[in-house]
Amino acid sequence: MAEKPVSEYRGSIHQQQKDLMLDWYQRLDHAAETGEPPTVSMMISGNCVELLEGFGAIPQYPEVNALQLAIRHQSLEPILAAEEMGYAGDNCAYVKADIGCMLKGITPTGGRLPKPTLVLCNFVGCNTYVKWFEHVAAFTGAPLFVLDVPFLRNDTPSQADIDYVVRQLKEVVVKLETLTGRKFDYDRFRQSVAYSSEVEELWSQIKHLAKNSPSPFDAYFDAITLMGPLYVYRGKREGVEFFRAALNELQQKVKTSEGVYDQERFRIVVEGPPPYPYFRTFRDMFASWKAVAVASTYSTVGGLWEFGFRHDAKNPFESVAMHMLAQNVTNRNYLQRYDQIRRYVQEWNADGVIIHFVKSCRLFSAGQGDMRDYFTKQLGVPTLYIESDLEDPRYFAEAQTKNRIDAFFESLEHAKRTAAHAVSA
Amino acid sequence: MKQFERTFDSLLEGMQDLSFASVRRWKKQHPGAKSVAFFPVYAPVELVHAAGMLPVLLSGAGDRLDIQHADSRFGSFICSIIKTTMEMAMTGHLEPFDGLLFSSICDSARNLCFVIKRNYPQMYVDFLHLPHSTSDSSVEFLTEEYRRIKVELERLSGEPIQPAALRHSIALYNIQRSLVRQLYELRAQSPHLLRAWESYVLIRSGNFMPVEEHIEILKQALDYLPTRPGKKRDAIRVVIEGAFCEQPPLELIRLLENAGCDVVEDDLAIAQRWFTDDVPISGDPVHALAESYVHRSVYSSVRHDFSKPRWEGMAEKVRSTRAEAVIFLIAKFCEPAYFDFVLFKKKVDEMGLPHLLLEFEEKLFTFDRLRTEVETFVESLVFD
Amino acid sequence: MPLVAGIDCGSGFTKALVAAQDAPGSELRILGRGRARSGINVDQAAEEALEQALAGNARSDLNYIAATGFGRYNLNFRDIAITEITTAARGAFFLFPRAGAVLDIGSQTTRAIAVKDNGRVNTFKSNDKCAAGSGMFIARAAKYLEVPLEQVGNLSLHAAHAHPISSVCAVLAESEIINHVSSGVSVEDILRGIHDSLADRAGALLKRVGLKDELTFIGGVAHQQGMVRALEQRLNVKVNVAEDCEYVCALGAAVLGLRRLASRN
Amino acid sequence: MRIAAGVDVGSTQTKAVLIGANGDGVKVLSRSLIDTGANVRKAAEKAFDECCQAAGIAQADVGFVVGTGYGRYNISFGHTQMTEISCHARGAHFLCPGTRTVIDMGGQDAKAIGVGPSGEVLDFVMNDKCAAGTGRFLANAAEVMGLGLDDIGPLSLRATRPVKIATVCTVFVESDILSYLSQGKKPEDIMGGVHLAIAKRTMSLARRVNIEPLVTMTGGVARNIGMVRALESVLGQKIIVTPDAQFMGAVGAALFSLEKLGESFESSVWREHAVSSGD
Repeated sequence: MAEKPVSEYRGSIHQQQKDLMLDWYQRLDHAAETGEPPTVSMMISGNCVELLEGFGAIPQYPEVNALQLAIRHQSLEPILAAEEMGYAGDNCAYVKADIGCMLKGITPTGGRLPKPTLVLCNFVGCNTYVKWFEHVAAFTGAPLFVLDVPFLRNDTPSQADIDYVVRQLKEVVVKLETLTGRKFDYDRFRQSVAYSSEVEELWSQIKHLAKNSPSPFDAYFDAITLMGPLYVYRGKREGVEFFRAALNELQQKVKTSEGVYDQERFRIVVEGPPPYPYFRTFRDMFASWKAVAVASTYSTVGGLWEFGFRHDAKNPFESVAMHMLAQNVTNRNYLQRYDQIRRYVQEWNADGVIIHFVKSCRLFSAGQGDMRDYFTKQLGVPTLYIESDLEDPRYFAEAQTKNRIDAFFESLEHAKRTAAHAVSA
Repeated sequence: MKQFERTFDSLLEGMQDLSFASVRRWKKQHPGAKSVAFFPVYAPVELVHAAGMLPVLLSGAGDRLDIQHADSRFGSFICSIIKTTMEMAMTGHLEPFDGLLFSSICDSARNLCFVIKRNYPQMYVDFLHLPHSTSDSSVEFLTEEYRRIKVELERLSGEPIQPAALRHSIALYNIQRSLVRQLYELRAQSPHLLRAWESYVLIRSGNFMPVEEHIEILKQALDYLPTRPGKKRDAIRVVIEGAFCEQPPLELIRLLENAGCDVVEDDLAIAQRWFTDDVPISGDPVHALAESYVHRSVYSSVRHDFSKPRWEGMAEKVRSTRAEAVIFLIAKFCEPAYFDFVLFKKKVDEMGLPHLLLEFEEKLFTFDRLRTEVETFVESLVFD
Repeated sequence: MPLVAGIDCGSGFTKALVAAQDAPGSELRILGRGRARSGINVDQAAEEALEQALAGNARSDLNYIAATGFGRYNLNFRDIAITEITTAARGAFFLFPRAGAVLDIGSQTTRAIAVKDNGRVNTFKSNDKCAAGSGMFIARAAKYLEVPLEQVGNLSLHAAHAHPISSVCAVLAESEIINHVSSGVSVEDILRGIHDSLADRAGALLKRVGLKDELTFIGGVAHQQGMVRALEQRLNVKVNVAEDCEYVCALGAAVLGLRRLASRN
Repeated sequence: MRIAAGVDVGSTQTKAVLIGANGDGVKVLSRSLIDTGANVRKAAEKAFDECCQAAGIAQADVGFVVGTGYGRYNISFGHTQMTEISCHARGAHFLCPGTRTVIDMGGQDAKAIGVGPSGEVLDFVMNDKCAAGTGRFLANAAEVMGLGLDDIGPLSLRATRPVKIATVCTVFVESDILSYLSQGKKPEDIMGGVHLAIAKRTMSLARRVNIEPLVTMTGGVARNIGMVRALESVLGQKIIVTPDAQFMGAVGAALFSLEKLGESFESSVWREHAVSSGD
């Protein structure tokens, strides 16, 4: 096992990202005080942030609050608070942390969070969200709108699916007009959709840079850091500027072939959310093997763009509907996820797949044993399956996890050597 | 009518038969006819029936199947019914079925749908998106969704589903559901005439037999039961809440009664009484089914109508049956039930109703822990 | 003068307590206690424990026998069987009427009971699967750490800084302890960590049933000062421990037995 | 003769093995086994020391030491570390030539390892967040029954009507066992049920890897004949258990040490592999 290399991104965009997110939290804090601008609680998956632009409203993402809390090692207290009021050990810890914070008045940054103008449950795939947002509405008294997005039963949505979502998006517009007292600005909405398609093009190019060896960034750990602006600023000029800067910086690294590690030893694809309470510890376990993630499914929760989809300013409502229905990992069916990972392995040239089962999220995790079966037995791709949680620190067993990860890379290493030996002999 | 007593045992036998002999028998009697199974909770069985096929509602494997393969596909923290259903598939128990339908009840069930689809390509496996909202566009959407399923079912059976046939099926299931509603009224009125486990067996047996047969059995039951000997007993009237998908062991329901509870309402095998009223037979039958689902379904943790909170539905149940307590019977790892528990508990506390939370798995062999908790609950209500 | 016996048929020991009520309505007076290994034959163990508890009184003078505990139904000469949760609440209330909650940490299960002002059970919650932690867990840790069980309580009092156990599953928690040991954490710190985490878990149960400023702690683990202090510090409540805390359920059974007897005549 | 050592610091027991290699092959020179206890560092040193004494070899003459097991980073005198997954595969491949699957039940992990023709790990799966199937699970069950760990295996074989165990949650199994005892069920039937439940649960997980013959069982639990039989009945095939089953991790570690000493792919170890995997 090699000495431990630096396991963090070296560059300027991470700082820019921090500033952008801080600015967002400050605007939320301002909204909490003045009621302006209006805010809408949404879930990250298949969010329709462009629609909010039409009202000059800004999004609140309970998941972002929850994960920020976990990264800062502050998630257990609110989780316990929620369990005291009756939430079960088996309930999603994101929800418990979020509700717990609400009860205890905790926020990740210490700033205030406004009572949302509307709780918009843009439920895509995750049934838990329906409950979560219902509870948020019940505890905050904020109005709730459930945008029922049909799950992708087949490979593409039917016209009925698209019409259904478009109809509901327009119902949301009407609802927001009454709640905010503002007229929906269609042009601003369309402009926002246009920005989104630009951001998506840039983000997609960034994702494809990871095909280089060495990869200029870690498409799991680093991608997660870049996701914040993707959800909050996607429909804005700031978003376009940020991702243009990101693309430039990473392209430079490719030119000088600067990788995440001085020497890239393994290329992996990661499935599943990270254990945020042990984010750094977890990353170090891969860093010690100089294993870099070249792609990840989790970074496509907000949207799947590396395979070509873009929002379309010519059909803003339809393209927003299309994005919610078919272009984010959570509303796509399970077998489509198998295929997404298969493409990553083959087109991004990876040595193996890491499946991280998280207790909280059955959307991600239920059936990952079968996924593993598909990759190891049908495709012959080495696959590691490990378990913990994305929010609850009580389910991360450091020694066990490290042991499994070390064993996995030992076997990859051995396979490489055996192969080399076979050639030399 | 005395011989009706023996019916319970035969129904129980059928209920516990994992070889689905009744389904095989039916298929033998109807050469070439097919059978379609549904994963809980609700299913538009009328569509299958109208296509001349036998709809069967799966309810896990109870304690009659050991998990020897399914853990390799589904990891920790996944409920038992997901694993036993996967195990049934992996051990050939689902062989009598030509199709398997899932619906949007929870994330685990949905993923199971696609896992089975991958492993058993020869089988028709489909996923039905039941709306989580109750706007008019939801009705419109569900109508379209049912039409989509209808086309698939027609492809499976090889026969088009005629509107008349569908109306006939709807009429039959209307009768079945109204008989089940009567059964529940009788039980709520005089629990000493019909024990909870008996009524459970009576309605759940409808899951795997032709609706025509089930209607006959229900009629006989309703004729006989009022004449049944039995004396009122000193017991606490309770409502069971939360066991709408994975089903608790029969022994657990008996245990509740032996500990001094009269179960006057429950959500066991809820699909058999899904609609609060008949499905209209006039007009477009597909639209009628969709419209009934969106506007006239019973409340359930897996169906969302934000204009009528589910906990109000529970409160209404309690009032109408004059229940004295609520027992939350929740399957291990059942996320929908556990989320609802928080808001339901808030409601029962407001109503000043005593409640007890019991966690179960479909497979249990020793009941001492649970018995102690139930008896304590009863003791806390009877001892002064 | 009515004579009643409460017999707690636990999985390890059978405990008997005999009490009398000198005059109607007057306080119940404890005459004696006795215990015997439960073994296979509950009746036999009960007779043995009862013999000691009668403290000279004639077996035939007993007016009522209330059985409680795990083996209550295996006691054939009982007049009534009551669960150990109900009797724990009654017994604790008899000893410490101001305590609104009872914490029972036995070898298998941990239970929190909220008690109404007349000693009735209000609500209760047991530790559930994947979140277990009980006397047996401490016993095993002690065994692994090569510390005699009776010293566990004291050792944890002398911890420099507690080393928390985060895992909720008892078995994985044992692995965690082993990994702490491998990374050179002191035995005292680990034991204190165990007590703290058990206290936190008990606290979570107690808060779910409703915890006020005073609780009564029963069960085998109540003998460990380290555990008592962990509870007091982390839950910041007054913790009562009866000197004969293993007899609390038998006492509660006697109390309720007396009530049934009264209501019968 | 080149001498190499492997030390396997497990959660409950620490094992050390010395092997020697000369022109005509590789053989195990000595083994030692002690309880890990609370001081892992000491345990490792003691095991290594006893092992050297048993072989009559000075510690200084041991060319290389590989540590494995959970305590592997506490081996002060170890030169490098490998996980026990790699070591069990290598050890089983060496001692039971032709091994394609290793089932290892240790103190805190249960694993199934797919082994390649040259002793490499092809795939592996370990018990998930649920600790069912681990050695400690059995130890706890034995404790509740008031039985010794060595007695439960043979006892379970005498079961005529094994009880049904629903959950494999250690904590709940304990209350299941108590319930059955109070129902007057026979100890052998209870233990039979427990062994069967664990075997089913373990295999249900183990099927994530391709389970191909030969199947070799390693780890402390391999001494439990009841568990071996239960696994065989669930698996429907023979399971190989050597007297060295417990030492498999240490043996594998020692073989890696030997490799580090230059006895690499060309070494007699590998020639021996070539022969053994041929038949």
